[in-house]
Amino acid sequence: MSHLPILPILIPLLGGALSLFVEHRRIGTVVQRSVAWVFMLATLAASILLALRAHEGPVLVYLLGDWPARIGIALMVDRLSALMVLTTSLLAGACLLHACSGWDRRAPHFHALFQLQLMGLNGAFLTGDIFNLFVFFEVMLIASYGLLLSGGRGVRMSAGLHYVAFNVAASTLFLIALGMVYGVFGTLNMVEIATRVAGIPAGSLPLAKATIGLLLVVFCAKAALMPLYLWLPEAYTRAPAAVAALFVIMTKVGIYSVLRVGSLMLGEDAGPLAGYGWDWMLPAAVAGLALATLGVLAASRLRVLVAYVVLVSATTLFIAFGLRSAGTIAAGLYYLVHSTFVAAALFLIADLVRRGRGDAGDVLRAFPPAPGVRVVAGAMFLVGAVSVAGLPPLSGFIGKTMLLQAIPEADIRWAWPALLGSSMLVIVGLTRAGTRIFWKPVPVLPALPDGPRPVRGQLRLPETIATMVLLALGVAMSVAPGPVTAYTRAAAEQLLAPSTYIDQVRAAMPQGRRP
Amino acid sequence: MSVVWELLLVALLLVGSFFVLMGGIGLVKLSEFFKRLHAPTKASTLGVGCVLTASVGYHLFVGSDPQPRELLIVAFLLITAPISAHLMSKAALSLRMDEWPQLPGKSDEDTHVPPRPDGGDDEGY
Amino acid sequence: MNTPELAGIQIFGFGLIETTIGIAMYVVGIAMLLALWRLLRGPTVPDRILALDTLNVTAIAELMLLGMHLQSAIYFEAALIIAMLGFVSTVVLSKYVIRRDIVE
Amino acid sequence: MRWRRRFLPSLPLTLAIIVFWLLMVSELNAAQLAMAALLGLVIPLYATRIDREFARFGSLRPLPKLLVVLLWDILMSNVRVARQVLSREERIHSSFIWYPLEIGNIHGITALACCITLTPGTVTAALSDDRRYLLVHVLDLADEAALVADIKRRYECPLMEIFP
Amino acid sequence: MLELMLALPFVLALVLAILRDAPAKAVAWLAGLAPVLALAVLAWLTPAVMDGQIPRTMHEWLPQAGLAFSLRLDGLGWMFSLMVLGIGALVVLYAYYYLGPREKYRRFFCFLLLFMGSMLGMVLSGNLLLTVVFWELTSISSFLLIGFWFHRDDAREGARMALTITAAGGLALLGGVVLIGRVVGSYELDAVLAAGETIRAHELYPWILGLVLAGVFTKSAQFPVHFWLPHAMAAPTPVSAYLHSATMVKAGVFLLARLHPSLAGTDLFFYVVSTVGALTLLVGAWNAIFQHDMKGVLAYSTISHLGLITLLLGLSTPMAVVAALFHILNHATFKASLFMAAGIIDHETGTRDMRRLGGLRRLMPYTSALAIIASLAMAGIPLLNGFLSKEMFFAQALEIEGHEEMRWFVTIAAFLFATFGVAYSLRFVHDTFFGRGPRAVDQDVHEPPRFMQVPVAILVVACVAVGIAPQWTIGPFLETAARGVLGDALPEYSLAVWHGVNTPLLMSFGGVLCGVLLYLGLKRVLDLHAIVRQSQGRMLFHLNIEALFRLGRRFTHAVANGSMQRSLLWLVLVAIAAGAAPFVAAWGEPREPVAFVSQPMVRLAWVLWWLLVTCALGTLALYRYRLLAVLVMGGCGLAVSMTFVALSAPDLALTQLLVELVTVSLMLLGLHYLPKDSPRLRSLPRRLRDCAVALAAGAGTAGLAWAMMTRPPANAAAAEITARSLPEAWGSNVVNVILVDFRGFDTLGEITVFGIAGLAVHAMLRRARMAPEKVMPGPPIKLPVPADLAQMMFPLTLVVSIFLFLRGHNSPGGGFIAGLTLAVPLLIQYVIQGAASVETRFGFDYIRAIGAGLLIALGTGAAAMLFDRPFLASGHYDLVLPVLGTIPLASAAAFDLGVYLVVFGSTMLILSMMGTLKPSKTMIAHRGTIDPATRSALTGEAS
Amino acid sequence: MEMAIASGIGVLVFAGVYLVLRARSFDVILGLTLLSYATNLLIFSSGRLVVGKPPVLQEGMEATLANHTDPVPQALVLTAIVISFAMTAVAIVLAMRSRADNDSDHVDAGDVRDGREDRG
Ligand code: NA
Ligand code: NA
Repeated sequence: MSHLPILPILIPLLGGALSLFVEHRRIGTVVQRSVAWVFMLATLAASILLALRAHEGPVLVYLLGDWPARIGIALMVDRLSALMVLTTSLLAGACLLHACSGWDRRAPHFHALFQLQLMGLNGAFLTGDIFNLFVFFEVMLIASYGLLLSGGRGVRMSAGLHYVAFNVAASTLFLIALGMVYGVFGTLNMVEIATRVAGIPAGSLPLAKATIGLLLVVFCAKAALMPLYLWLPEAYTRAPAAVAALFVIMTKVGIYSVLRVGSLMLGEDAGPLAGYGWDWMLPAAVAGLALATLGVLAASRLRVLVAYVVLVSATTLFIAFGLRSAGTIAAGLYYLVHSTFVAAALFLIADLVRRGRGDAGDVLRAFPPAPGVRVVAGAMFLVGAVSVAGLPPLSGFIGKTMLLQAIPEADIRWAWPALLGSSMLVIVGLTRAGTRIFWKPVPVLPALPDGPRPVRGQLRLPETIATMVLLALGVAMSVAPGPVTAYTRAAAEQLLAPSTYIDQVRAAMPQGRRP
Repeated sequence: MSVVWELLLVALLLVGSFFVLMGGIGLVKLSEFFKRLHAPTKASTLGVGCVLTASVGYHLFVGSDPQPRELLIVAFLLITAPISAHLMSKAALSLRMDEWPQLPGKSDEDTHVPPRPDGGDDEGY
Repeated sequence: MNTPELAGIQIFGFGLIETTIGIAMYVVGIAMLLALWRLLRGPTVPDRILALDTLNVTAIAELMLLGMHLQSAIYFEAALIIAMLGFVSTVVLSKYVIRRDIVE
Repeated sequence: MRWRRRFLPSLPLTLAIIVFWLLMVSELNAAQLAMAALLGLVIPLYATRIDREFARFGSLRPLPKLLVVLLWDILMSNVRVARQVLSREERIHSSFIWYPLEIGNIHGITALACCITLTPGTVTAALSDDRRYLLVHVLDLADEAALVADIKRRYECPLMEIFP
Repeated sequence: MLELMLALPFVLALVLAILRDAPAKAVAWLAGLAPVLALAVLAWLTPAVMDGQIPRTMHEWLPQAGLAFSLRLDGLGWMFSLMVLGIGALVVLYAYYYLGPREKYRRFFCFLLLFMGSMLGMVLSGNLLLTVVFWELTSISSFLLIGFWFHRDDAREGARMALTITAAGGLALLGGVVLIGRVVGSYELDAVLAAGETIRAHELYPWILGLVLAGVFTKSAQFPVHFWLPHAMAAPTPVSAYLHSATMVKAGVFLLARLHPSLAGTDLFFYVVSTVGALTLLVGAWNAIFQHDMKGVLAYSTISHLGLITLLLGLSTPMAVVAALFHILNHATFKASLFMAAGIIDHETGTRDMRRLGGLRRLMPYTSALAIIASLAMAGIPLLNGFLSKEMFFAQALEIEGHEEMRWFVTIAAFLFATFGVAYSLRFVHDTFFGRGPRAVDQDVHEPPRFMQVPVAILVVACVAVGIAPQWTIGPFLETAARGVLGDALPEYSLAVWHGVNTPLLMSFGGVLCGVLLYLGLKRVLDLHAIVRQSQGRMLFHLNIEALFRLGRRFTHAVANGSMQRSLLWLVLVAIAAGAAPFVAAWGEPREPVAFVSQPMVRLAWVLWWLLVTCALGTLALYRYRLLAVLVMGGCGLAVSMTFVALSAPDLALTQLLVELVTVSLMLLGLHYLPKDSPRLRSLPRRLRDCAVALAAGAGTAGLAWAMMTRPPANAAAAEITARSLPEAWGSNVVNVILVDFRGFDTLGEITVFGIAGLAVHAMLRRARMAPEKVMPGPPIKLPVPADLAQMMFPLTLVVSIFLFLRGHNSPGGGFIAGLTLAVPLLIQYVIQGAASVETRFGFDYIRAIGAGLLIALGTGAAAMLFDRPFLASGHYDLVLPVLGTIPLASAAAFDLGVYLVVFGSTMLILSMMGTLKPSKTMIAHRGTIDPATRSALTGEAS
Repeated sequence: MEMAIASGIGVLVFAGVYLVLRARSFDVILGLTLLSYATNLLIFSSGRLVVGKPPVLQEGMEATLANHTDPVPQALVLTAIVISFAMTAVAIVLAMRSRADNDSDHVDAGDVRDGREDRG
């Protein structure tokens, strides 16, 4: 039998566990990094294979413990899951490369935490059991706490506290919702829930709605949908660069979950629950888009700006998915992948700027980056900004165009102004940031007699390559968007036909047991 | 025979719960910590001991668990309860909640300041 | 296994032993609430520690009574652990009061 | 002797573990006996790392009597405490006394502390640093000297035999 | 071939970007190669285009979105390509001389070629989406070019302004194009051009038109967004010469011409486009008179001429379109030459301020001559090209049919255009080349290098040639271009200098006369040099942008103020809303009676209820005194555990108890480093609000829980699990079987979480030094009596732990509970003996324990894969030994061993890290020691 | 019984939420702990309340839900307890670090928006 679906979870787990054994100073960085890379590349290879397999069409079902899905835990891989896993692996590769320029030595347990974070992310995308989803959410979150806080101090701690407390509260809510799910539906397998949703008696309808509503609230909180996004900017901007870049995918986990739950439990076949909650999601997304865009304008630091850009893309995705047509979802998925890479690259660039400018950090004020940094970072920033603002010819434009094209006639009236207007203002914000950071000359300050010279970091090769890799992924997506869009289109169609998905999963039989 | 057993169990239970209640009442009623300390450490221990013993007998007869495992708990409680009390009074002493007599054989050099729980002599540590 | 039977004495139509267990549960329950009162009331920290300790001990009794009531031995482990942990928590809390630093 | 100390650091402990295990599992068969023996051998090796003196008994002869006395005293003291609890509080004259120790073995002191706390209206509150005095809180103190003598006779002397 | 032509600028731009340390000359040569070679390609294609063929090429890019890389070279595209490449080549030549020795040649030419390529791509594009792509690329590359001297404030501002406005227009255009695609069903230009009727008849037409025009007008600097153009003059002059004469600003009118067949022909189009064009024309021309900067004059003049072109395209008659195209060409030639001339003057004198110039005629005769001729062309003086297209404009203005008021308006506008044009040209010529001067110029002024004049000369020659012999010189080209727009509707027209005396001619002469008079009059009446005109557009833009940023800041700081309390409050509120909404919505609907039998209260339930509720509320009441709150919360934990026991969940109770103890220990460890109590919150409204929110949350959760519990259960899966637990998973403690088998994957994740928690805590505390809040004086305390007891307990607790572990599969217990139970005696040792003593004696490597545990669990799960079963498939084997009997071996036990190790390792790691913190060296000043005499017995703290 | 459990959950949530909305890190942690009690009870009660039928199979007693309570929620609660505990541990340590590094145990300590990290 094929163990492919579980490999993206097990490989990083193994990598993380082994990393703990090579951490000692005597063993040296080379070995640590080698271990990390072996497992990273293996995960990447598994993700690629998985994506190829998933693209063949049928849902891959992996019955853990050889129990039927209704009583055990099953992994279910459709195109969407595989796409998310692949995106994660690609992103993680770049982040690891960036971290290998030095951060991994300063943050205790970095490699273990990184691999386990990867495990959590992949697990969340692959699992077909809603409680198992919670578990992987937690793996991912606690690893992210570790990554955020390891090697940190000062304000990062208080930002971390905010992040941790909010997520713990959200997880508590998740647990309440899960309790309700089990109490109402008597199962935790998402497909089984989907089949029971339609048959829910009228008297229990409000309860079922409340249950799923709470689930959606949790996912929206993780995805930073309005008004539950307030935790995001600080956490992301205080994280070390490689970690912040990896965090970009974390909001996507929330979005993925909304999409999955929406497809299975609130889809066409969900009877009285079909479409429940989506009506609220669109206004929230538009309002969130507006606020995120204003945040881009308001940002006083480059990393805050990028964090808000992440929010802009997340809310844009909610608009795309909220419209629930194959076209918008396909466009949204393309946009999701693109925005992940580009926003991550922008975080890395912001960090480069911050380091390159020494004490000035990434404040949007004139301050000279170290020579070399200005040119390289400036060029990369230009590419990233063009891409993220949705300007041609890069991936953002393609994503946004496909989205504009796919938005149904009836929704154009509000969706277009929202999307185009936000693009416009993001351009304004990015332009200002870029000109201030890379163009504005330094005001001549009176020289301090014995003051400390600003320590300005230099370019480091792995960092630059990592950033370029991410940007190149975005560029590749715009040069040859065909395969990606074909894939996302197929994924969207698969998502909108939950009944085939459900049938395929229910047809999966244990190998060595009675079904 | 079984009537005797049953009556014995009933007695054990009644005595046990009575002592447990005494512990509770003492805890509430007495006026200061060191007095209160007496009630639960003794009464509850004995009370719980009785209940546990009754439980052993009861399960033995009902057949649901014919082993005297509860005795382990009794032994455990009998050993730990005094030590707990010891520690709690130490805590109370450290908060200067009461005056206690001068340690015999020590000089009066610290008459106004009550001695530390261990006599104020650090060498014994 | 052949186990001896209890006599099954009846009082006012109820089993004597059953009734006694019930009464004991109420009595021990009252003791628990008294300890609870002390826990909330204080006034001093050691009083509260003492109350918590007493709560633990009475909880063991209550659990064993419940085990008798339900004729189940499944409560043994819980009682054992409560006994063990009650002691440990008393140690930890007292140490905190004495030194503030529970691990020196 | 050295061999024994190395592989069987504390026989009482080993025995205690075996009994404890068998009581816990509530089964008596070859497998459980083997398991108990295994634990009884292995755990002390590990536990001795705490590096304190392990129980070495002098004579166990006074033990049964001590236990009976103790049980009786526990019962009596409980009745007394119950009475005092139920009576008016003004009649209770509580006080601290320093109890002079003769026993030096720490296990003995611990056991004595247990005994004192479990019995007539007394609670040990502290041990002096030189381990020569126990601070005892007496719920209703009538005669300090009598109390000290009582404790000494009933508990400390037998304990000194058990833990020399 | 088209691909090659288009690729040339991009490829050479890339080459330039890669080249390092190349000399300026080589860079310029390489840059010049692009337009020259591309021109060669264009020349090669020209015969075909002249023949009326349309060379095409098409590559798929994103067929799903209708985006294709399709290029086509029709007449219009040809004309614009010629302009882009021809003037581009001249600009490269000019720029080589213009740029100073210290300038970044490489970057300049790289950007210039990028722009050239984008512009070329736009005019060649055969797919509207591709047009948008190149359109925005011109915006981006022009942004880089305008901001080339980015150290200057005006350059940065001009660049940002240009980008903001043109990119906004680009987004609008994108919208318009997508709408066109919806209406037509294709973005291919051929299809769109053929579908004019459909588009105009469609209900979306006004939207399409509005969005496309928004793009066109912003790009071509039409009123009222014209103001970005003068500010773009902060660019180096070659850039201005290129962007603002022939290319960038022409992109808008190009698109208008391009989509003319599809969009034009309605009243809406006519009115909107002509009105905007006419207004722009007037505003630009009038403002041009009052500029003192040479480039300022040229910029406003450009606005005015762009207005003219727009107006002509708005009039929409075939002849007007021809005139528009003709004027595009003419304007490109004279304006490019004028910009270059202005650049030369700036280069030589160091200023472009006409108030400081004058008399250059004598110092720079050649340049002056060229500039004067070009200016006259700009003014529309006969025998120069500007005159011809202006005449055509007048004729068209007079021939407007059916819209009487528009005819008057346009005619007057045309006349004013001529008048103002003459006036500002006159001022430009007079102030610069005549009179006294140059004033206040301290440079030695002379002619520029010869080759710097060459481009100007070529362009001026073109002006003159076209002006004298239009039919020979420009005729065929214009016709080709016009056919590209009009197709078969090409009108009969004659390009001649002399059409006889007619109204347009009279208007021309009148215009010239009035212009001269106006200039002289203004000069007499006003002190032209003293007038300083602020750009209102700039101010407005500035104000608006600033307002926008302010709005953003205000909103963001008001909403996302970084407050964690607010984050959490929103979470709670949204959750309450989500939970309550369905019930509120279903309020009044008939409820089915719930068939439900309530469970009777357990005997001790009332005690537990009181315990739970009172302790919860007690924690709340005492929360400010943290130690007390922790104590009271212990009661809560006990109540919850006992509830679990009472309700048939012994495993849960054990776990809860153990976790409770460790949590309390952690809290106490933490309290050592945290303030002893919380300050009182003064704001009563805030407290009431929080109280109300908390009440709603509590009531809501209680209601949900109650509603859920009173439904009949749907537990088929649970029944199946219970039934299959023993025969297939060989365990009778079903909860444990679920944990290690049915849902073992959850457990794997759970121990991963637990392990990571240990690692995270270790990472956070490893090097941390912290000052305890308060310390008790004196050395560490030893507790001989409890220590002795703990020592005796230690081995016995180990036995309990092993017991719980081994029995877990069949009775309450299991790896997790056992792991914590193992940690408890060690915790006691830590507390009583101190961390150092324990760790030197045991020397655990807790981190490796976590790793080993994870590996064991993982390995157990993966072992199934060797047998070709899925991960975590369990195995079972009864080992029969001679004396001991049957010993059951289950893979689940191995898995549980992993759990055991991780739990133990992680718990101890956390406790050990928290217990062995070193005091801070620097922060100790903030903290103090507790005077034992002042401790309060009520809280245990210094009072 | 259901009413008792539901009201208990409600009170725990009430106290927990109120504490979670406080401004000091330790109070928030207390609140989260109370909330985790509530969630544990709620998940547990999703298997409905059954007295005296623990899901431990015994000989002679058929393995059905008539004889045993629903085991699944119990397993879920176990996982939930463990995870909440891990989170609490991290939160406590984080509160300590934040207090030590930012000189305040306010949850928004360290002037988060324009922190010293940037002022240099
Ligand atoms: Na278990
Ligand atoms: Na410590």
